[in-house]
Amino acid sequence: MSIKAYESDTRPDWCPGCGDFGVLAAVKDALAALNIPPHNVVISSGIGCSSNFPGFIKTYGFHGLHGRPIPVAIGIKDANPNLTVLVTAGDGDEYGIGFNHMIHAARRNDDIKVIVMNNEIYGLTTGQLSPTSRLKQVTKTSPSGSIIYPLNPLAALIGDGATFVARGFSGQPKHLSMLIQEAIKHRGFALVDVLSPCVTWYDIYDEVRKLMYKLEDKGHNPTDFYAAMKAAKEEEKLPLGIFYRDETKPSFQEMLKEQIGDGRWASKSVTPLNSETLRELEYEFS
Amino acid sequence: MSIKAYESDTRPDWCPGCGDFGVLAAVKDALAALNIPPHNVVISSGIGCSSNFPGFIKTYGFHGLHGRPIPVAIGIKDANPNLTVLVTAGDGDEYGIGFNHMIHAARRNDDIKVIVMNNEIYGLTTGQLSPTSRLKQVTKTSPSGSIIYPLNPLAALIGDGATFVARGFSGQPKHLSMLIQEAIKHRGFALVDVLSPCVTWYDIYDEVRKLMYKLEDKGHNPTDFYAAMKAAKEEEKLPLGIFYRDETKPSFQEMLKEQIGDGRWASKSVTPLNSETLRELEYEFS
Amino acid sequence: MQEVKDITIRLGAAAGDGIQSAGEILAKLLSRSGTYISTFNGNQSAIRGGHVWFHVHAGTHPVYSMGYGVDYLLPFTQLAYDEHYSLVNKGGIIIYDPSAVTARDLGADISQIKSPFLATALKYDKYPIMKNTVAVAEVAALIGLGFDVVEETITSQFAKKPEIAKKNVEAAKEGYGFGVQAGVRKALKYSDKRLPFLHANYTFSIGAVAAGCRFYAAYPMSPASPIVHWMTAHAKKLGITVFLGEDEISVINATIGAAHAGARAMCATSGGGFALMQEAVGEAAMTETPVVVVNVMRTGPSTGLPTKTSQGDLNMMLGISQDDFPRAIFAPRNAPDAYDIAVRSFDIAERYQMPVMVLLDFQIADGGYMTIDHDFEPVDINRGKLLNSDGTDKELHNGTWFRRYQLTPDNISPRPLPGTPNMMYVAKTDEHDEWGHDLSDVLAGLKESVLMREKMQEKRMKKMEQLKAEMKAPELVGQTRADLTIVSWGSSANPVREAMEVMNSSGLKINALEFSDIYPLNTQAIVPLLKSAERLMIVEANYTSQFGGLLRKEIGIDIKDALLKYNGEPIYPVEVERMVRNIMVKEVESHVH
Amino acid sequence: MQEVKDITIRLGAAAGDGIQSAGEILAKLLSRSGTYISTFNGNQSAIRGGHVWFHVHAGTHPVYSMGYGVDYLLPFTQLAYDEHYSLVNKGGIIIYDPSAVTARDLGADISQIKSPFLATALKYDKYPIMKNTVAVAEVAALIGLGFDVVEETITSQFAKKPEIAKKNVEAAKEGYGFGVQAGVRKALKYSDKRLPFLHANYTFSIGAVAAGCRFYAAYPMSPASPIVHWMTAHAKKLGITVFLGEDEISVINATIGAAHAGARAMCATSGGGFALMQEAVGEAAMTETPVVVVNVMRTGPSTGLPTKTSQGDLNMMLGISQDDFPRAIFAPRNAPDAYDIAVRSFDIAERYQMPVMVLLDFQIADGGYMTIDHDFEPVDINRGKLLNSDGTDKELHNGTWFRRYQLTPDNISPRPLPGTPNMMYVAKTDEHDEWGHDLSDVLAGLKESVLMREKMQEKRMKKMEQLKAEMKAPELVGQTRADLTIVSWGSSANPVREAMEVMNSSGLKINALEFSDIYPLNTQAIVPLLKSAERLMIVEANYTSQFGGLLRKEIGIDIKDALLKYNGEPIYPVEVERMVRNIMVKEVESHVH
Ligand SMILES: Cc1ncc(C[n+]2csc(CCOP(=O)(O)OP(=O)(O)O)c2C)c(N)n1
Ligand SMILES: Cc1ncc(C[n+]2csc(CCOP(=O)(O)OP(=O)(O)O)c2C)c(N)n1
Ligand code: SF4
Ligand code: SF4
Ligand SMILES: [Mg+2]
Ligand SMILES: [Mg+2]
Repeated sequence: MSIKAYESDTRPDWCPGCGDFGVLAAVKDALAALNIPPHNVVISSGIGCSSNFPGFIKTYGFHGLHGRPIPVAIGIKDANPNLTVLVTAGDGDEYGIGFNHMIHAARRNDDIKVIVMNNEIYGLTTGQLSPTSRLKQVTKTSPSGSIIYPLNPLAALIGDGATFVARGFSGQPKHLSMLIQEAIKHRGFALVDVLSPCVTWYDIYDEVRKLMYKLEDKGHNPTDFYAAMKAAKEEEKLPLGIFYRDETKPSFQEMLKEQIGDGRWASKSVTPLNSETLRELEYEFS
Repeated sequence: MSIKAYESDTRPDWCPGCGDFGVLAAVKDALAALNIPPHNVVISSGIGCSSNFPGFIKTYGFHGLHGRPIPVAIGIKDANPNLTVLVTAGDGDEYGIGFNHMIHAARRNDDIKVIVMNNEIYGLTTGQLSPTSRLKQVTKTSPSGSIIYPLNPLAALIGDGATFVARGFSGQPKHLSMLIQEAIKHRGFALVDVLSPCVTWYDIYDEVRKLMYKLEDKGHNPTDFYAAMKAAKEEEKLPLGIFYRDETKPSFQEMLKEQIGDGRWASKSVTPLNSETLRELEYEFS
Repeated sequence: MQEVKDITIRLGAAAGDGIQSAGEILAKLLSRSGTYISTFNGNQSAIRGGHVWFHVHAGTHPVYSMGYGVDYLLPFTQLAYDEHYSLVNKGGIIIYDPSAVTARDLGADISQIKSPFLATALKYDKYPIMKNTVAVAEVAALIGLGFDVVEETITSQFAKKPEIAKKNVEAAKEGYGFGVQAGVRKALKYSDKRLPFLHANYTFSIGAVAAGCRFYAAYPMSPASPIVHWMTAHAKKLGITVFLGEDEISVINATIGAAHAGARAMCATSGGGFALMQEAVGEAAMTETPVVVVNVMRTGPSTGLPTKTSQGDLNMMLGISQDDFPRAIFAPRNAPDAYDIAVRSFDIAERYQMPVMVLLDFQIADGGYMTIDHDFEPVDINRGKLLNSDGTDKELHNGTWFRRYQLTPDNISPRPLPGTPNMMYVAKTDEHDEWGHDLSDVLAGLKESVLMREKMQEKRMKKMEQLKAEMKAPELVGQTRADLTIVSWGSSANPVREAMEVMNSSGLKINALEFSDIYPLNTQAIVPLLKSAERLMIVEANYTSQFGGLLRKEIGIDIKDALLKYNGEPIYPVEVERMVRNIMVKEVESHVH
Repeated sequence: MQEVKDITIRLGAAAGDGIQSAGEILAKLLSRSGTYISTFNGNQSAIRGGHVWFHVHAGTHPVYSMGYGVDYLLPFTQLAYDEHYSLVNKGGIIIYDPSAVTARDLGADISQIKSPFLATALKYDKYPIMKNTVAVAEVAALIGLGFDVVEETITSQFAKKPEIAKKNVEAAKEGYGFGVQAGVRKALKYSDKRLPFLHANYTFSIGAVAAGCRFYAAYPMSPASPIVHWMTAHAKKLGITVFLGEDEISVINATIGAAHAGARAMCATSGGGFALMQEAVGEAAMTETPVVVVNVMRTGPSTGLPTKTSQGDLNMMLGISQDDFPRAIFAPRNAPDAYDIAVRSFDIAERYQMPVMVLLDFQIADGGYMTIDHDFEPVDINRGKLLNSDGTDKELHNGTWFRRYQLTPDNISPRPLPGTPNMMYVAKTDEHDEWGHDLSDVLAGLKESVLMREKMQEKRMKKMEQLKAEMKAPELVGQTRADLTIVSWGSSANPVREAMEVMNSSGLKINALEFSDIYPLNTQAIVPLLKSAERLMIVEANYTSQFGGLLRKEIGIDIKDALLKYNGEPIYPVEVERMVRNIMVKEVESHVH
């Protein structure tokens, strides 16, 4: 599939230099590489600069509420598991207001792929503290420096039992595309945290460039839980790559299929009941 | 302080044998041991059998909404840090609908102590799947066995950066009292997960008794993050005790005090502004 | 023996004593004997202890509500005796076990029969639970049922545990004997017709699945939980996907996601959970995603009385979420009604591409069964402007996007499903143009965008005008011309109907307007009905007369005489009657002076 | 030069071009010259690009709204020119840089001045941003301001960066020169009085802190974010505790917690965030915890148009959460009003122990400054029945618990704070008795509990009756007797007032009723005002006339002539005038025929 197949008529409204451009490129690249036709992809997003993602790429999309793209994505996937369902949203959206949905989607191992454009700030609302903002960071809501410790979403998710946790950088779209491809191929829930700097309110490009390294270059074993945790907790340097991966656990949708039977997906079976079944159901109580 | 000081006139409405009785005894014991006068304690709870806790003990209380006792507790503590603020609630309340509040309270290191009566079921609503219910567990909402993996709240919280994580058992109220005392003495956020069996919908007394052991008996070092994580991930046996403890991080309220100054707590400074300050504020924009 | 047209039976005990299943056995006995029933479950938000009761009203004709008073009272505890004896009708009977209950002197009008329930039960089992069986069997005898139906019902009840079935049958035999000894009192005419009985949570569930709903999402909340129990119990057989969310927000968003992907999708909760869903109801309206959301009301505000009944959430449904958007609201009156409304809800949601809200309440949903006297019919499914194949219509494509929000004469746009080639679109909660481009963004405030926003808001809101015309007028029950017309909506229709029948048979001329289609109101059809009424009265279960307020606002009619009950207990026919007689007397008085 | 009573200036450019701060400098210039201003910010939900504009209306008398048309237009981009030129008044001026904008032929009534903003700016800096300074200085000259105030304002604006200040002053000098060359056109009478200007988010914040509020909780949401920015900016100085929650649910629950602990506590959000808060508003009402919750409205439904204005959330506030409970709703008309209402809100919340809801909107809050022409006065704080010492009153103790929910003649109960010895109580969202014992539990449904529930619901709801009497009637603006009375609420009062003044000065007889106390309506005071009006018209910014609906419902008055604007743009006085003239003509016509 060519990247052109995903070309939208809408120019992203992101600030020039915004990290999210790199993520857009990487997602297109990944979908093309995996040969997934645009009409079989649904991208669910929340509200934020990053959440404007659907519409900038020609696939199906649901640009919903702040913090709620994950349950929307699960509903889509449950109803029609033939679709590739991505979530693209910001750190505020996914690690703040919507983090509980991620925690529970991860533990259910719902087969959706969550790409978080983590800029450590609320971009669209003009630069307030986000859950990943740092101690002492000066923002519009922390004019004398933040007194709130940041969340470590990767460590929390790994602890929670997520089966695929990775981190990329928008400045490295090829590497990011590889991570997204692996996420899509993964059996179940995947989080790809992407350092995607906000050039307007909190530019961390230089810092990321200085501190980053690739886990795969250091012989990291992503099936090793404790190695993954160690990488997630690393503070001096910034590891990129697949932190953790567990392909042994069936996804929720695999288990669902076993329960209701293949092909009986909710989107395919909008059919009336016959009188016999109706009578049976009615007379259960009698 | 005598335990009698906390005696309520209201008999708990829990089923005979419910684990929550043990938790009630342990909380009273802990408060008495620490000599905290009843009127300096506020207990915030949600909705559930376990959340009926306030009222069964003579302290101040706020019996609020399902899943929201943590933010209520934070508001109380922020407004008046002289109070000892506890949260007592169930696994549904705290690990399900309200888990995001816990994650974020833990990362802020808010100085509240959360005691979760974890019975791996929704008790009050008559026995449905909870976030800690097990794969294959048969409940009212999983009549053919659950196909949802359970949450590991301890591992998630430790990963998230919580500074105190412990687990007790309602059948061991003395040990539990010790854990609660340590939680109260801790500098900041503390989670005490309590295995508190529901004899009506999902009785795990025997299992807990069979599998439990005390971390302190095995030389566990609660300042060792990875040891804590290992204990939290243990599946064969059921460790009880303090999994993780970090006394180096100031609590949010300590930092708040530095920011606004001691004594200027919101509950103590319900005072008008004088005309000079008012004029200043008004003329900032001119 | 006195043959009557209806009887009422009430059981009372502590939670955990099995009173509900005893009540259900009683309901079954009667249903298997060709009578119509309506039941009520007076339970508490506690798992054990306290005091709970179960009420059965049975009749030879359809019964809708609690009936009048209590004909047979079975108090298993002293508290049950003390709480309920005063409701016993003249000629009524109290059957009690003196080992648990001390009776009062209630005069000659009420018989009090002593029966050793406990001692009898303990003869067959070491646990006392079978005392219920003994008592129920005794009542069966007293109301003139044969032992065969008792035996059959008990045997089928414990079909999986024949040992226990056998013990129960034996205990029942003794209890039945006590009844025979005392002699049959008030009895109905029985037959061998077997009528099913369900509550509105179940009939709504069956209706939903009948209409093609195979996606259900829920977070448990009384009194809506029976829906998720029903759905999960039937998931395998009927192929229902059940999403058990971490909270109500995820529940409704997953429902919206499933609907977006093409499922007929629904979720249910009670008021507090619904409060959390509101933002997403606006999302559904804005993205024009068809979902059905059920709110099974209980007594509030806030946590309130989780196991008690109320009709207090109408204002919430009318005011859901920010700014104006289209929605439909229904309030089935009872279990049979709920099936039909479930079916209509899914069609309306898809045909109008908007959220449909349904208000049930404890009284008719979790709290009370009612006989269904007809077989549910298979239904036709109308999915409106849903497109199933990929479009080739040029007008609907701009090369990239499908014209999902096309402005059309009927204000409804074509809707493709994800997965269909060449029909891509993005559903938007931001204001958008026909192609789903944001108007909030770099286009916001530009003249053309302002105009387009106007059109989009009009498109959405004008769907309401069309819908209005197909919303049903209230059902007029009783004679066409009456001295008093009683307005009710949803569950309050039931006690009104029963009271009306009794009053009319005593010579009054009363009829009733029962609303189940709540919003938008079909003004054109309603105004003549209300305006032509001689005199109006309204009955609802809330403090402020919320439906009365809606009528004032939408129709300009102010119904001053209102029976408003807000203590959590069901509305009794006798309360309706009392209020009516009160009004009528005043009427007469004012005519006299 | 023409001396006028008011002038309007509009700047237009792309987001990120600094148009908002240019506009603010202009507003400062005028405010420091003794004139009254009212501004509007036409921005977008995008950080850079697109099109944004800033409008300043200045007058020698108080101005409330956008004024009429545009006297001076500064389009920095072609799009800005194309979007706004048609609004320029006869005799108006467009000043533009031909390197960016190509002008059209607009006839002789409009002057178009070419000025090299960009080239001039680039003389002093490598970035083009100073073109704003050049342009603003040119306008200053054109409206007859002295250069001294320009210099002073620019210098103070860049006080922390003297280098930049200097460059800007120099660039300004050139721009000012262009203006002088073109000659002063329309000008106001200026003085050296310096008037502050603020928007309602700020005045409400100041009012809150003035009234003792030191706890603020928020999750950012446009257009409510300026409140959290103000609070955090002043946290150190004023000792404000700010809770930055993970979502709106935590925000309101922490607010309730803080209030429970004794703080005067508040939170704010916009519609979508408020939708999430609803369950907890019911919690506050049920636990009788005094909180102030602000909803700064924007255009919906759902995400809608985040930077555009609307009054579409009234129905939501009226219907919040499940079942009936007491609440007060206010809608300040503008920035000065918001200070007073903030102060009243906290007193009412505490005196009635209930949630107070405040509706602001983009137009008056984030979107527009207004001159405040009086100093804010220090206030008295009335905390109602708050107890500060430990009680000894036996009636209030049962040995264990304090009688927190005591039934009293005025329906308000004594409230102690946690930390006080011997006053322990548990705040309850379950229905409860006077001591805070659950009625939902093992007591539910017992006769006494049913009665107590009834009393508790009555106690809560009856607080509304008392409150009603102290809610203010709408302010009657203009003459007492008029041919037409225009009803408005909250921000819609402003364009109405301006239009009314203009129309009355042209001979019409119009007055206005401006509502800021919305719910409960003080019916007794309002009915005579509305009933005595010759003819009524209503103006509001939503599709369904939500306030009109409230008046129909509560007062039974149906205002048929409604100016309803729902495209996100502010209501302009000229639109009010157009509608009025339309009505009046019809009136006359119907008198003739
Ligand atoms: C319920 C709700 N609360 C708040 C908002 C306001 N809001 C919009 S975007 C946003 C944060 C965006 O931050 P993030 O998710 O990190 O995205 P970014 O803009 O940084 O890409 C907020 C708070 C909203 N739209 N809805
Ligand atoms: C918003 C909301 N959703 C759902 C409920 C219904 N509800 C009450 S308690 C409960 C679960 C209780 O489970 P848990 O917290 O584990 O407490 P337990 O009863 O087991 O002690 C639920 C779902 C509610 N009260 N409010
Ligand atoms: S504000 Fe930041 S996150 Fe938003 S588009 Fe601009 S650079 Fe990107
Ligand atoms: S139902 Fe379970 S959790 Fe609830 S009181 Fe009974 S034993 Fe305890
Ligand atoms: Mg961000
Ligand atoms: Mg539980």
